[in-house]
Amino acid sequence: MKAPVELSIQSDPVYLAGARELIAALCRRVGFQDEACGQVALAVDEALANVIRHGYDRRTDGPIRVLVWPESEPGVGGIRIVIEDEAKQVDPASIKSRDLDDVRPGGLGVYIMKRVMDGVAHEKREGGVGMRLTMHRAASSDAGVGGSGAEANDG
Amino acid sequence: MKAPVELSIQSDPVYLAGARELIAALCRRVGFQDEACGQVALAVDEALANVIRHGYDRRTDGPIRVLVWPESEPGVGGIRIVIEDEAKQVDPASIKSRDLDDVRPGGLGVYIMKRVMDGVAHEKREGGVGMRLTMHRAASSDAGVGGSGAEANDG
Amino acid sequence: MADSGIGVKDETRGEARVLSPEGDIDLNASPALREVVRGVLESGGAKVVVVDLSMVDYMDSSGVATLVDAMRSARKAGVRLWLSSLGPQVRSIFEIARLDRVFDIASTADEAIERSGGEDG
Amino acid sequence: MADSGIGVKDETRGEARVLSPEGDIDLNASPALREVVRGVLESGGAKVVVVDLSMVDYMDSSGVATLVDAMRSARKAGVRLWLSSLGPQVRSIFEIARLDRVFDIASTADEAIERSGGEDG
Ligand SMILES: Nc1ncnc2c1ncn2[C@@H]1O[C@H](COP(=O)(O)OP(=O)(O)O)[C@@H](O)[C@H]1O
Ligand SMILES: Nc1ncnc2c1ncn2[C@@H]1O[C@H](COP(=O)(O)OP(=O)(O)O)[C@@H](O)[C@H]1O
Repeated sequence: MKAPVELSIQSDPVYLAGARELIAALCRRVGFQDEACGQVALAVDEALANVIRHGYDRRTDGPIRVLVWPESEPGVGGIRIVIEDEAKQVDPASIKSRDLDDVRPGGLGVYIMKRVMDGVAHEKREGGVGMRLTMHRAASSDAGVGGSGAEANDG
Repeated sequence: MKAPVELSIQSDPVYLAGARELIAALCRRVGFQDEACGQVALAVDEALANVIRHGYDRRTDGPIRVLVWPESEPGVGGIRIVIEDEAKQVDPASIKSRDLDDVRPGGLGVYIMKRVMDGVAHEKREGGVGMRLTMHRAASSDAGVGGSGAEANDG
Repeated sequence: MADSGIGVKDETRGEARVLSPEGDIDLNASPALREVVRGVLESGGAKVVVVDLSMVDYMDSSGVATLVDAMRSARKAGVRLWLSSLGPQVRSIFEIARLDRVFDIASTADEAIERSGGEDG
Repeated sequence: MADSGIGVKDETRGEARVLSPEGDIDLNASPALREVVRGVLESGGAKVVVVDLSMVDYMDSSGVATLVDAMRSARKAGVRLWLSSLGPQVRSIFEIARLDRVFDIASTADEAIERSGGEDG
């Protein structure tokens, strides 16, 4: 099904703020609380930043598409977001968060995405070029709630 | 030149808030003050509302594209916005604001767009279907400043 | 997606009715606001109705049109309609539309009620 | 488009330096913040540096990484680095990253300075 909302940007970090605000506004319409809207916007920001840094190696003219399915029908409320690029392909298994006990700059983006979304999956796009990231969160989700969640490896 | 930012939405008013927030965030990056960002977002909201009401007669599944060229290079700072639909074509001359002395609901959208933007032009798209609206505002513009501007026909 | 985009708080203060919409009043939310205002005007009773806009950060021309409509219906029904607590964006769209002098506008809902003599009756 | 996306206010209070970035600290703004912090640490002088985040409504992991970097450089330079005045979104990303206990965090810049003994020292 064609996405009811689709944003195409160049891989330039100046456009991240616009993408965040769009996503947060769509989440509000779907009935997410403000905090959850901010978290989903953060997940999209992290995903786009990774495409810019790792996919396009900071080239600012690569295409990125953000497809959004906001769903506010009772029972199936939530948001589904797909991010597609035309950057180099990597093994999806290599895209993973680091151990949080190792305090170093970086290595947080994927952890944050997994923490605040109900599902996060990277895959290679068909045709040999580009990656696709699919994320979703239910309006009823308790992902990202509280200071330390299930995924935080407290041992 | 391909637009660095492109938003495609269905002609459903639930998506207006997302479009406004995206535009306002892009305006901020271009160096517009908060008030000006809000005004450009308002102009886009009015333009999209007109496409939904007049172009698509409130059908909610018509495609609308918003193309944005934010420019923050010194001297040419500003934003250019093109809105394209696949709705019915009308004579661009018929798209005009009413006399403000006639207090009635409606007839304000086009007036607001002209008041807060430096340029507003409707045209028929090539191929017999759909309209195109082109608007721009310079970062240095004083459009929309103050309570009553040049376009207000005080007689 | 289907979401009216707006909630409207409805209070009675003395002989006045205070309606406080919450959220952006755009083409998405205007129909719901229109229904609520119409319902209140048709139900009779209140001689003074205040639309308190303190929780409205954004309004477009469809919101303005809804309020112009409300003002006309109120006049026909012999009800005094006030707007109160306009934030900067809302005030600016009324100014752009040059409707800031057409409406009765108060700083707060209570000021509107006081100026209507609504609490004394 | 080219826009660093951030301005950084730079004040000296006693022996402390207070840096107040203003705006979202995302991948667009982080490089500029990194430069400013590096400059201050390399210039020497201040024994206490406070990064006051009261005007930062949003931070992503690139901002967090910039501050982790700053903390390490500060330690090497023998400077005490504080963060102060974290808003809710900023606090929450530090919590998610479990870095809220790694940094010295104060409610206000002045509290940070006081706790460092910077104004007497
Ligand atoms: N879009 C992407 N394309 C290619 N590799 C990626 C992408 N996103 C993440 N990665 C890989 O996953 C790792 C973890 O990413 P992340 O958690 O965001 O931390 P960081 O980017 O700071 O290393 C990255 O170091 C990178 O190797
Ligand atoms: N996108 C559009 N397609 C067709 N007609 C339009 C469009 N936008 C505006 N118009 C025409 O221009 C008129 C003025 O529009 P506007 O100032 O927004 O006031 P209103 O929509 O309330 O009538 C409309 O009544 C309509 O006839």
